[in-house]
Amino acid sequence: MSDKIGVYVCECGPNIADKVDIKKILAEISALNEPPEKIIIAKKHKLLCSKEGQDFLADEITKNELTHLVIAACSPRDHDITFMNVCKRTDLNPYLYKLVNIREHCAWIIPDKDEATEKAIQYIRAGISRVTYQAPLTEKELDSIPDVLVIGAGIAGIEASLSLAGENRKVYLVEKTSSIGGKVTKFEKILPHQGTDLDIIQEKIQAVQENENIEIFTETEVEKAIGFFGNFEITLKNIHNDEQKNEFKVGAIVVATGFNLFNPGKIPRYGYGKMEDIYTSMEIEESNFKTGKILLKSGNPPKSAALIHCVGREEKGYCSRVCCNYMFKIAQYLKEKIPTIKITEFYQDLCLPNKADQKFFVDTKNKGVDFIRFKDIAVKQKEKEKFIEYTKIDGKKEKISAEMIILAPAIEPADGSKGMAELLNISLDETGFFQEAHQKLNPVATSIDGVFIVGSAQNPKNIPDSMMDAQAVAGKILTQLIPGEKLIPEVIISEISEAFCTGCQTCLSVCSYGAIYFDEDKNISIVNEAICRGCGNCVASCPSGAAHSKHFTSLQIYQEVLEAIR
Amino acid sequence: MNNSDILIIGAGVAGIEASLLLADTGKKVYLVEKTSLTGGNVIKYEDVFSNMECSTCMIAPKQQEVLQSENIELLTLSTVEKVQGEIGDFTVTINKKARYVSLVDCIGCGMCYDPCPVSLKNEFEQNLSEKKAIYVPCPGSLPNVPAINPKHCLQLNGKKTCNACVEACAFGAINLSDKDEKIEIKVGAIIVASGFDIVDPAGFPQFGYGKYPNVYTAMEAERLYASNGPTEGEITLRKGDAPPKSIAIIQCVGREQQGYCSSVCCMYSLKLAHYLKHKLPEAKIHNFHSDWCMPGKYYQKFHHDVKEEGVDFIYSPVDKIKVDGNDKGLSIEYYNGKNEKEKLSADMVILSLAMMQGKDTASLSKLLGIEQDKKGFFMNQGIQLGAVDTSKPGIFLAGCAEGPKDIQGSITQAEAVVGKVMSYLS
Amino acid sequence: MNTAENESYSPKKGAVISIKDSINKTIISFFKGALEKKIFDAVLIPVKVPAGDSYTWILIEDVSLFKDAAPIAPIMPVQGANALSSLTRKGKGNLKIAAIMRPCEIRAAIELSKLEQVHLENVFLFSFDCPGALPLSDYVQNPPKGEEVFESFFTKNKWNEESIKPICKMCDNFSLPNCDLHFGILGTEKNDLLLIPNSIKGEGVLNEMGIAFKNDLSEWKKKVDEIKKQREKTKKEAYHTIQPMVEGLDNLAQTFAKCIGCHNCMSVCPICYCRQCYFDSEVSKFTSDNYLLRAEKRGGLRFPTDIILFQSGRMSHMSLSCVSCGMCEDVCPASIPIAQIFSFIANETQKAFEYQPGRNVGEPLPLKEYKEEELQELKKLVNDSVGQE
Amino acid sequence: MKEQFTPKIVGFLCNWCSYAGADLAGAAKLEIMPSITVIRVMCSSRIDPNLVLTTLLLGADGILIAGCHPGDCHYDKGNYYARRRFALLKKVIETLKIDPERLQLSWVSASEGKRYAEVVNQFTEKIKKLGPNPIQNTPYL
Repeated sequence: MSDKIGVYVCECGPNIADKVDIKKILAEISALNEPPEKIIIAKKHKLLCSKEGQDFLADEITKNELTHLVIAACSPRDHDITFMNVCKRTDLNPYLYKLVNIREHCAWIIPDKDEATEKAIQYIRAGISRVTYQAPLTEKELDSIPDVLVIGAGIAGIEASLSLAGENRKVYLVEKTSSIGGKVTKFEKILPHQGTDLDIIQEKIQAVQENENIEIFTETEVEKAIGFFGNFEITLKNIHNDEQKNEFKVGAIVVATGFNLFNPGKIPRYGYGKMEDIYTSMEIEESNFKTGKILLKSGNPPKSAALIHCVGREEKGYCSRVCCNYMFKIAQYLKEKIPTIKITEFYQDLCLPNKADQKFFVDTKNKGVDFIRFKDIAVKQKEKEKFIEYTKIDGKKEKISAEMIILAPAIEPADGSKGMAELLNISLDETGFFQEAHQKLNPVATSIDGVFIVGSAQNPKNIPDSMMDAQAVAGKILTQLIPGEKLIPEVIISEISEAFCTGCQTCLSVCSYGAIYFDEDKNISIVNEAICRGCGNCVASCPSGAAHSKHFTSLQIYQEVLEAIR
Repeated sequence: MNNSDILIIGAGVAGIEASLLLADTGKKVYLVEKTSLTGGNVIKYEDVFSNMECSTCMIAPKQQEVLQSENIELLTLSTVEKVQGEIGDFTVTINKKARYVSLVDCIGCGMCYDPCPVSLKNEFEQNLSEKKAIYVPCPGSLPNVPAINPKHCLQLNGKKTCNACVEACAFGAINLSDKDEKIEIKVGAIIVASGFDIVDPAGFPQFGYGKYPNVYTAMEAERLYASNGPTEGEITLRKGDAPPKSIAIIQCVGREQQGYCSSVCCMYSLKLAHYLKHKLPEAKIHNFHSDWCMPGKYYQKFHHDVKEEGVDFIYSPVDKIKVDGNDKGLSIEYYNGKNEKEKLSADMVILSLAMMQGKDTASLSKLLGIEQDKKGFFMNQGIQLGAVDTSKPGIFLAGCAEGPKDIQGSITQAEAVVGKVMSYLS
Repeated sequence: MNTAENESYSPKKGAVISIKDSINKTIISFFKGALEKKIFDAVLIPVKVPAGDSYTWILIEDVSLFKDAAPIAPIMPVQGANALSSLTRKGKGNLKIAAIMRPCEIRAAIELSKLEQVHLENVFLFSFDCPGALPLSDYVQNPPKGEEVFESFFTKNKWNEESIKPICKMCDNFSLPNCDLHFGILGTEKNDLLLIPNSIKGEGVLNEMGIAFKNDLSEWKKKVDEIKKQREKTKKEAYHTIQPMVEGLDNLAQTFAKCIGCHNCMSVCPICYCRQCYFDSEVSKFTSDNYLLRAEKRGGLRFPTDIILFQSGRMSHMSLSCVSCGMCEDVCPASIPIAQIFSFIANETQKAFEYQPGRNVGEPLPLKEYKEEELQELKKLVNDSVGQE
Repeated sequence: MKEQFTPKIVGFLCNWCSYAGADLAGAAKLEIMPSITVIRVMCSSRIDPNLVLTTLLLGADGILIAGCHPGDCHYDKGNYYARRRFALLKKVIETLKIDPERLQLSWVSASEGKRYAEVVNQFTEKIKKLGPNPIQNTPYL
């Protein structure tokens, strides 16, 4: 069959018409007509993107039975989709059309009309050459499973489970410990209100247990997770019994594995583990929660307490964000229980990112808590007495004694994060937390579509922010994974030729999305169409040319090159 | 009957994110924006902290998607005027101001700008450059369609008969008899993503803003650096021919008065310092700070890197800093860590001002029937009900309308709102 | 995991065995012993072909086949890495294999393992102080003469730099590659053969064989360094000769004018592991109209076309991993000093990426990774002329 | 006549940043020399050495690859790989001394219309000084 190529030049009002000689363009392009193999129809129109222009094009395509369409007009960033939609109204496959940008690349930037005209002709010739090498492409549809696996039953995992289950999604909630609720259940009061919000947490824990859509697996870990967004195959394993396994399929995975506390014993100058009555914030929370009391080892209430912030901040290389606030909370616990106690908080910077935080700080200060900004700090002991030796911001060295010392250790990624990352093929960043898909625009997603991260698994977070993350993940999953609806992956993607692939796996190592997998049996790499985004990095990495970019094949690009240097 | 259409107020990054996610599910979204363009404040930045990614490159694809989405009806130059009803059944009246340029017919070629005889200050550019009465705020604005300022257009304000732009337009896209419209829509839920404003530097005369031309707000500095900004990225002074040789950045301006930390200023101040070091490697850059608020896991490293670049960090309480000036330059009086008074001269001073609620928050809260908190932002319901819920069911919050936050926080909140809306409307 | 990954291993002492009959025979009896002790299941080793006029790789399980084996063969008709790739490409398998190869072959095998074409997990790599190989074309013309010449390297204990391949003359990487066990020939007492362990795995083999470590390696190192210095000098001189042959389009065109386009160089190259070369594929072929247009512009067009494209393309594809084994030059029917040319190019590209092919299994291929902040040298190459990065 | 020489430059531009930057230059009506022919690709990492070498050896006077600034890649890290591949290719061409100046990699963001114009115009000037690609006169290639 012969090619019948329609070439339509848009005047774009005066934008193109005044700057290039359209008549000359049409004449030269028409001269490329080589019937019967290549029939070229060249016409102009005053504004192809207008409704009337679109109708004109659709009519031309049908009337002339065009096999290919070239439009010489504006940037594809403006109207590629417009003209693809015109093609979709006709029988012409939208990937057999090419938009040539003679406005931004000729008319608007080349003042000399003859030069601009020549350039436009060159671009259009390239477009004609290329379009005949283009191949029809079609959208595919993939079945998806709306169910979700949530890993970690702390507050973020619980909130995510509830949000999803509330929308009739089946949720598998996996927890490696024997109970659900996470660390939050050990707090007496919750920031920022210092209120009775604990009840809310307890209600949520209960709601999770009662929800018919949520299946809870405690003392369980994920053994295997293979697949892609909409279709992951999961195997769970009981921690105490290797034989006890569960297998099921989900469409998405939410990682809510929480955090650990930095061990202050790693920094000897804090005396933790060596001197009596030095506690981490979590230890104070727990004992306060259990006994309702904060006492020295001697059984007496402390007369003085020093609260030291930023323990491990420098070592970890980041600020843990929540410590300032919870240290104020602990100071308030102490003041409530022991009104006469003298409290000094040693801090480096006050990190008060939420709008209510500063007031909480002022309230704490007004309750008689001293705040000292330090440069250096160490805990010393002389006989039975403990001292805080510190250098102030002005360089002065001072010391005070304290009966009880409470440390705010940095928040660390949870144990097993590395293993989890490997299991799910997602990355950890330089701080060891899970790396988000995009720091700004996609913070709850990961580089693997369908695998999400929430709460302190991503970044140290307080409870409201962790819950917000969980709701955000619900927002993403509920809008992207809809029961009964198919997933439509990208059309412009890579493919790897089985005949040419040597199995060197270079493409696997450069793919940002884990979209290529290695088929051990065939000994070749294969692109997962559901995941590939079509950047073409694998194509350039493949020395043998086994990988191709659909719609951006080397042959197609060469056609443009050849005309460019004709 | 439950209506599942959604109204989103504000086409900044939070509004855009929520619109796109909801539109993806086939829901109809009305995206109401009071300015003539989408992108909010984010598009004003050259780069975003701390990865220093080009802001336009990051956000423009999303803006394009909004324009191309069949399910999103973008109403620019529009404000909400009346809201009646309740969750699942709101009736909203929108005041859509005349743009005078058709979003359908205009192709964005810009032929109409030059002929316009009126020049006025460009607020988008922080008044650092001028625009015509028919304008797009900056190159690359989306939608790439100008609007006419009826107060200044000679024809529209009746000062003179002028038809210059209409004549210049080859597409018949300009219609000077365009009228403001009242549009009534019915929606099931409303998302308020109306953003923030910056406190007025005039409230802090000690820093000399407005008195000394070379005192800038951080947003002005941001636009000075922007490659699509008023100087195409050249750091020039309002007064003086040479680029500044020494620059002082003063953080926490307005923190005490507002009663909260805006959580992003440390980072954007560091970003500004990094920008300036980059463009003016020889310039001395001093950063006056108090507490470093760096709640993101990558932020402290950025702080460290900027320090390594040679930026001079000075710990100094902001309430004791004063800026004086004369013809030769500016002088900053401050107290150092030892509480000793010191002086430092600079060619340029940049004020990192606190964020505050959007100027229309009070009026919006009234007509939506939702509460403001003590700081003036819209009040959320805390963790009992959620940080995206307002005091009124069916009306939700996203982004800086709820409180100061960075882009990441705004996006997360927008996604969380979508989750809530999906469940409320099902 | 292969012990060649053991980066920190550096040999301090070697074992010594007495040479009986010849070095080759001594190495063979070592392998025989190891096979009998079931330390390995098979040995991949060069064996003289029945006609006696060449060598080939045989995977020996039956010890009687060692009769014609020559661990250190005078020629290198097939790159050992290619043999190893054929054997292990589809997986490590369950056999424990010993392979004895020249250092350049080991390096190629390590490169191929990074490209998943060789699986070293169950392979014990043996190497030796390589005196170089005779040019294939010289040898096949008179095999007995070749044998005699090569034999004299060992009997007279003097390597003959004249008769070996040009690429071998300039090889300064002839000893102790990243193998498990290395046979030291240089700097030893007349009848001694050194066994130098180069990994925990190699050390284990010696222990299993019950051979004690007693040589401090100082004499061996001294001799290696001495030859190395000589070779470095030769290499520098060779580069000096090669440089003008490839610098500038005219010289390059002239050098490759006699290329017959057979692509032998690519077929025998161990690093050219592609199933089909990109430059032989349809994508790199053009229409007759295009060729005609090119001929019109240039006044003429040579066929086969795109010889320089092929060679420069290969340089960009494989020069980072080029081990300078010289296979390409050995098989070039047009006698283009292709191996020396590639060595010259590879020297530059490898320097730019601070990469040495075959140095270590754990060292990633430069094009499989990146750094956000790259080396200054790279920045210079990127040469972003306007403004900042 | 040397003044009349308009170099034939092939510009491979990534869709998300550099192509957008070029659009912005167009919208701002910045004057750009008619030397460049732009070829849009999704990411600078799509450009493989074969493509560049072929383009050069077919006779392009200059080749410009433009992508997002490091760290800004729409596909996360494509431009880092592009940079490495380019550096390698450039090193080969440099060693062969076949006018390495004819190859350039530049970062142009979506907001850098002016920079795009500068990059193209400066590159064009550079190529003008170099003259036409001598490959065009050599049948023996």
